[in-house]
Amino acid sequence: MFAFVVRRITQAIFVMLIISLVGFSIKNEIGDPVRDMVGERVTPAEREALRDKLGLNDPFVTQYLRFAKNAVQGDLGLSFFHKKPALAVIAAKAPATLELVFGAALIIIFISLPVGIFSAIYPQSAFSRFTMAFSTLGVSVPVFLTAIVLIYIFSVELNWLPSYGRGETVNLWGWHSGFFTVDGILHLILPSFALASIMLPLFIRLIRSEMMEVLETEYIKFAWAKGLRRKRIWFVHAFKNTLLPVITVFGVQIGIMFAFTILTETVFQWQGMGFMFLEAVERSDISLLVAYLMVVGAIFVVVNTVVDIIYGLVNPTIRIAGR
Amino acid sequence: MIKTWQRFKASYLLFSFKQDKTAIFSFVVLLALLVTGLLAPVFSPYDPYDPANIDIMNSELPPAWMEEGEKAFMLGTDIQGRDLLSTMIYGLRLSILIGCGAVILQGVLGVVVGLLAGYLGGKIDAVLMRVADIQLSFPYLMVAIFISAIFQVAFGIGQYEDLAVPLLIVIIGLSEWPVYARTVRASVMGEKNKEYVEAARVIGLNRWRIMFRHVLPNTMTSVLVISTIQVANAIMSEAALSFLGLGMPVTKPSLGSLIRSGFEYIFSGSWWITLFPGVFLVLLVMVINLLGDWLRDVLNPKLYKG
Amino acid sequence: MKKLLAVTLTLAVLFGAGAIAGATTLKVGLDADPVSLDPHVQLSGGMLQYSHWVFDPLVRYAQDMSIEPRLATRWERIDELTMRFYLREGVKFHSGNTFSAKDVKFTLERLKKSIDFKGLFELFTEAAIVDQYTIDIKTKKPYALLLRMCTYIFPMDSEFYTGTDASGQPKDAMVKIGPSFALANESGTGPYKVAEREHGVKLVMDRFADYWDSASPGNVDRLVLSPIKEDATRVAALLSGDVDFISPVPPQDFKRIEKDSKLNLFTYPGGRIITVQLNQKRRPEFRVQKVRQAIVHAINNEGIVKKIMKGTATPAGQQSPQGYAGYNPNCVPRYDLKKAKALMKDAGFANGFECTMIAPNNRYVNDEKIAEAVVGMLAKINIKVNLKTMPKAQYWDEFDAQVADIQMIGWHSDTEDSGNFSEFLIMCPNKETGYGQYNSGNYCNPELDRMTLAAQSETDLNKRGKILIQIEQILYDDAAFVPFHWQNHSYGAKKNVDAAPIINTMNFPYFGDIVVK
Amino acid sequence: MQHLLEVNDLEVKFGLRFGDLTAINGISFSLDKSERMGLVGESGAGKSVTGFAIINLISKPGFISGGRVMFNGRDLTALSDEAMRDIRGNHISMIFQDPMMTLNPVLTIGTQMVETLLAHRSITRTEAKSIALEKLKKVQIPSPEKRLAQYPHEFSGGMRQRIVIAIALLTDPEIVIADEPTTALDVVSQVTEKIAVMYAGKIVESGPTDQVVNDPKHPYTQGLIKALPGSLQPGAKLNQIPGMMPTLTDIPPGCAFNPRCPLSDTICRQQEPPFIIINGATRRVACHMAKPDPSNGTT
Amino acid sequence: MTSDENGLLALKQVVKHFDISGGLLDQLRLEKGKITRHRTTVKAVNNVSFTIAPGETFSVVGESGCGKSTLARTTLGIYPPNSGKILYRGERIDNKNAQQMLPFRRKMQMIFQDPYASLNPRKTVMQTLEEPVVFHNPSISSGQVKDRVAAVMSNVGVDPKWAGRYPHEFSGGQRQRISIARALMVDPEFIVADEPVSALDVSIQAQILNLLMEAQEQRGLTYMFITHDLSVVEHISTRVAVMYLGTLCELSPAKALFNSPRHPYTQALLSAIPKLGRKKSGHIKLKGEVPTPINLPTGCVFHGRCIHADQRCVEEIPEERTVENKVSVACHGVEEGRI
Repeated sequence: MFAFVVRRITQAIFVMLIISLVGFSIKNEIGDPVRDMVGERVTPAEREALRDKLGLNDPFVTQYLRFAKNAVQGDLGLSFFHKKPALAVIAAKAPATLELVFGAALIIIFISLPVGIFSAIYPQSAFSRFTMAFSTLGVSVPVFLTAIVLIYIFSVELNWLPSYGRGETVNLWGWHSGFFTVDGILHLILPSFALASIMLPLFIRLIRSEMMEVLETEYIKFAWAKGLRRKRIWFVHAFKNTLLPVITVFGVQIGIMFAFTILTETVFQWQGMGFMFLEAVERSDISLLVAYLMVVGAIFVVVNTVVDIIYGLVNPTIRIAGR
Repeated sequence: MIKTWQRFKASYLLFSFKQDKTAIFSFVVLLALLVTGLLAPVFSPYDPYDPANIDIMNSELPPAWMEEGEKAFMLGTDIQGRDLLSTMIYGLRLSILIGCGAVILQGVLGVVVGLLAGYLGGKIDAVLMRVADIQLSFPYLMVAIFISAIFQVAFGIGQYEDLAVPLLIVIIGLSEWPVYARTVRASVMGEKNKEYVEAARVIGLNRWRIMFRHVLPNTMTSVLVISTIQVANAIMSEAALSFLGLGMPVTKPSLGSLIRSGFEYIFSGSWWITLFPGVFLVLLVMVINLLGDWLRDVLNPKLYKG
Repeated sequence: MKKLLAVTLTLAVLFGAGAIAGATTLKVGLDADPVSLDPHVQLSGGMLQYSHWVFDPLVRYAQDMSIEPRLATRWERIDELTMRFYLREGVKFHSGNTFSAKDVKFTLERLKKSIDFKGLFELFTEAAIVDQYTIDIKTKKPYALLLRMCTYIFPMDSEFYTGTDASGQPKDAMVKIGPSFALANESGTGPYKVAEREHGVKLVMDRFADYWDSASPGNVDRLVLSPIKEDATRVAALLSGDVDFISPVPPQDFKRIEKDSKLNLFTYPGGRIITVQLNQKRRPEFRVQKVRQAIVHAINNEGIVKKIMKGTATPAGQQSPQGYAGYNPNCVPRYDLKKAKALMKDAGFANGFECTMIAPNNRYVNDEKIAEAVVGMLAKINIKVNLKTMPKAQYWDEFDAQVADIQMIGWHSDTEDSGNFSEFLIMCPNKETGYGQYNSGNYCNPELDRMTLAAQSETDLNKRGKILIQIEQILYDDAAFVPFHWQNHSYGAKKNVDAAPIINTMNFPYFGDIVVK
Repeated sequence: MQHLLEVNDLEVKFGLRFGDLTAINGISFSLDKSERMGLVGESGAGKSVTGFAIINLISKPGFISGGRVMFNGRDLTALSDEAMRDIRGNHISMIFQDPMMTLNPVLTIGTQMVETLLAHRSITRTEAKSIALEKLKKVQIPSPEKRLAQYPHEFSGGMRQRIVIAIALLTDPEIVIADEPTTALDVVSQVTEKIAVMYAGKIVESGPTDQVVNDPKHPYTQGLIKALPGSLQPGAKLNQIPGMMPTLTDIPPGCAFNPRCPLSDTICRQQEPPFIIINGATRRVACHMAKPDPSNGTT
Repeated sequence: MTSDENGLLALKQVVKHFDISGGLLDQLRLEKGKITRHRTTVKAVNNVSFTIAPGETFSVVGESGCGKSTLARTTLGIYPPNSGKILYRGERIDNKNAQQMLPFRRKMQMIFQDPYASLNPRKTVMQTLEEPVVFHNPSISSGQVKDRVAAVMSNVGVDPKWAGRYPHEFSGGQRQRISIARALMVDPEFIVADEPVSALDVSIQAQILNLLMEAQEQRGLTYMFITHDLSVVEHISTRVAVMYLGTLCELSPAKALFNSPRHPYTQALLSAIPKLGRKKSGHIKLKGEVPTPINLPTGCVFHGRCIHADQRCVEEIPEERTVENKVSVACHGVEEGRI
């Protein structure tokens, strides 16, 4: 465990170091932040002076070292646009994204597990066939198309659900949560379904095929031969084994889901990190961008770590310490 | 050649293909789409990429069967007055080109990395897999911005239209190679301890030959299977990049950029601009996915994405 | 502990969800929100809109472009350089302080220090306080537009902004990056005061109880502004009833909103001219007058307005929109493909040539689509255009670097006056004076420069108008640039929101005066 | 006299797209209380399928297409799912081929033992645990208390095999079916009283073990015994049966063994040999070349 | 038996350990607030020496996990030994690089246990068989290669017409024949056979064993035969080495070993051989479980399960001693005459 944690921390540092370097080297390619800070009237000379003042004209190495020096102290710089420390901006936006991803994850779990298991147990049933057909269609529709169709149907035509934003949030010790108000939950529904839509079919299929495979194993046959009741065989013996590969894939996919939040949040005007990222790109808010990349890199490592730990808990044959 | 064909004719692959109506249907549709796309100039009534053909006054005409529709534009026109049918066919070609190109690139990169990491193991493995992690945690949007910028600096904007396709191939190829690397690595780790590899070592073959001639072919099944999914994904990634304004130039719309306009036209009443390309793209991606599913079931039931 | 948490949550739910009964709330969805509460930190449309809601200017434009008294009740010209303003008495700032001449002086000084505004106020010297409610505003040389410039003076609470904040920074500091007092605190005299602000998420403003303008019909108690960047999402928010008012409305959705029985669509002609500039430094072909004329003749700007802008723009043949001093009725759009081809032949370019073009894709209404249409139109006179569009964040650097032969730019005159266009877009580029800063066509005509500067200091409005009209004619004949249209402003609102009286050509919706039935 | 288990003309088929394949082609045998019977044959002969058919647990697409399995007078092929469930693991248990694959890797062996008891007995978890402990001791697992909380991967292959046996014995079943991967004629001959030799889905010879081993009547049985290295002088050439057992798809007409049989005759290629009784009811053989017992007919 | 004291192949004090402790970080443990470094080593082969004479069949027997497969692979240089020497015809081969090893690769070949894993499923029989020949004789003509493949195939009893087929089209026995054919392609002198028949049915097993014996006769091959099946060992071996936990216990001519096993482990092992039709009797039961090769017992590795073990066995590692004609045993009990 000790080695595992140390290795993951070193890995995270390594990942973030590289990411910050790459992120930093992009800075000149995404535009001039000063351009966005001032009106169109401001003269080039004024802009240059401002750039000087902000240190944007320093050599790359100077800038990176300055950044790295501050980063070590937990300061990832000021966001040009938000005029606040980049980390503070991310911290303020993170709850929205985390809740969105969490909501989508809940949807994925609560739909894909029962549906996947059912269609594995009864692969020939009409419901299973329908699910399979539907999920193939599901993976084939781009996430932004799903999002816009959802808005069109449920907000514009039916007027059931709000179309944008997070609605009312409750401040829980600095965490603005949408989970505790009816309004917040209503606002969460469409975006999390849109986000889930891309992964849901994948997981239904994954769970189905894994479960079907597990049901064919010797130990399940042995469980039948022991005269166990089928619920126990399905939900204890088969399910736990099905979960193992599902957890691994879930770990990878949850990382990818963070990437997809960029599109979802844009369409739903969801004020989270993905939206912030795109805005930072549009505003050439380089410190915010680099901070974002580093945080996402860290989240990626953390998620993988947590997934590995959960995997280790479910799978007794894996010892986290060794290999 | 004839022998290979005969072998194929007798193979389990073909047998199970013939048994599967969905697979046959998907294959036929895909083939039709591929032929249409690749022979776009033959099938499409106009060349939508030739700006001289376009008249703004023809813009947003509905399909021919509708009241205001014109016979000349069977599926209507887009806002610039481009014939939608022609644009879709040309867009299809682009999507196929980008999808396949990106998958070949990410496949080659990922397979080589996965093979090295899986077979050589140790430090090389650790380093390569960390690189894959970094790549995975890097949004492809960033990759897109970065590479677009490099291309622009290197070639200037005059070349942009011609370079957009290779550019997108490089972007999507670079962002997704870890998928291959991980799959191939897992597969190689399973293969490298098999006795046929030891047999090759006993013969005295060097590790490169063993890696590329013995182990690699045996990981190809999984590569083939994820490739179908990845082609579909690449086509969708292109659509997503277009959606964010980083895809094909406006004068050469791909299916993705056509759907992007779906976002703009959803309330406008000009549904055909969205619907037809959308259905076209979903159809293309779906038949590829269906074939991928079938292939996975036949070749390797244990494979999944990730 | 658990109980406490439960109670807190319940209360939070109750208070969070329920708005105060009986109060009128207007929810507004705009494409962006103000970047700061400090009106001087950036000169942009969004910041000026905000200034009108929370601050009040000395004077403002009415819908008919006449100058309307606000904090200045009347004014008189003392001499060529001086204008005397008589200020409204009994006006309170949001802080409770009383407004007087010292606040105007403070504000003008601050404007002259602002990186963004100092250019506009370059000609202004220090203001002289005559008495508590009288102030003289002076310029270095005679300046015809002095009064108009006063629409930019939104007096700030000098007491409120004096001293240092908790971090020791002066309260009136204008900080581009990082925290400042004025970034998060405001005290103006405007109809609303800021109640809550989360940058990029929402701006909540409450009606100022002590607002001086008791004659204002405005009946909105709470104004909630949400930035909704994505066009379709913004429209969806209005269609689904999540917001009461949106702007801008993308042209393709006009029909949909007009059709909706619960909604109204408002458009208002704006003064922003959309043009492309033909770079004569990069392309020798563009130095040929006939080529430029051919291009202008090849552009079907009426078609663009009709098809792409859905009729909500005014096709342009010149810079100045109607109502501006320089507006020249002779300079009309001149689409004529036959003539364009003939001109190309005359110029010796019957076979055309190839060139590059850049345009932004998120700066002007349908900018990308307009650029795309240009490619098609120029193809018809055998000019093959390689177009690249990009987000505005990248665009301006490329624009400045003049990376392409044809570059798009839209311009709105800060002074609502014709001279401003020429100063920035037409005059020979000069790094020292800053004139011609956005002239990426490198069109250079010393005679025009002389005329533009002459108009600047001509206080006889009649004479001045004549010069400006003549400038437009020369530009027209010379085909100095390619005009497309003046963009209209567009607003969508619920039926009960009476938006018509509060919108104007500057796109400053005066929400203080809005009536919700 | 009623046998404990009586398999009558059991037939198992596999339903495939192009038609049904016969895996077990009408086999019959019986088993009495405390009796040990060995079913031998090469892999693919149908030994395991027979075992699974008895507990009615053939994997798809296999199914019992004919015959009966009588256990204590009840036909197991006709029982309801729930009644059959109570037979499995309770009255008839099965020990699977591969001990490494038989135990669920994510459950402790304690769980896997206790659940078996709880599925069949109305006892408490604690009682079940003590029975489990007792059985573990019986199969000589050291420190069983500690072992109950461990997972299968923490045991060696040999220990896992013993645990599987312990699980099979938990409910003191009347019948234990032990499935083995290899032919293992030598091993079977040591521990059983009765033996039946299977070839291509049929029993070709059966009888008391010592009789069959010492005096095999069927050429296949003879071949198998002679092929064992232990039966010959070291270094001598082993007797080998030429060719290999046919797969289910291409079972030759007549006697399935005829292509490999040294005694093969025309009749062998044309007619399936009957399963005749020899040596006074104790032995049976299915070979045209075997002499039937004069007192008994054929079945 | 042999004029050369090193025989065809000799192992001298060969040790093969596998470090499975991973990277430096994995080796660190937090113990009582201190960071300590742990290494986990599988001690698969410990100090094994023997000599194989030309033409003999040298068998290595032992239970699964005793290190016999590792020994086979170390002998062939698939795994480099940690210490000790391996000599082929008196020449050291354990320290040679891949290039220097090539001439020996032609002399030494291997046959594997699993007929399903030992053939590359993506290569036809032809491709599998021609690869070693072409690799070692780059100048050979394709006609010659084809002839040679055909010859060897018919030699091992597989119809050369099937050379174009893939492994999955063959049965287990046929694949094992192909596997043998691959080993024979380079005309080797020495073949290591790692459990070549244990995955096969009795009737097929006999076929393969016969084939191996025939090949030995025809080509004068030397075998190192790894198996756990004692009846097979008895049938084909000249000499037998008994291995337990990576250590050799006993090394005797086959006849001597089966007639009078000396080492207590050998005795236990032999008592368990099933004999057809004979009811089991006199099976020596061993106490305890096989220890893991990670934590090797002190002294004699077998002491924990040996009924004869005494204090010396716990403390002192027994050395291999020749007790009578060509029989050598590593046991204190035998040495002291207790057993």
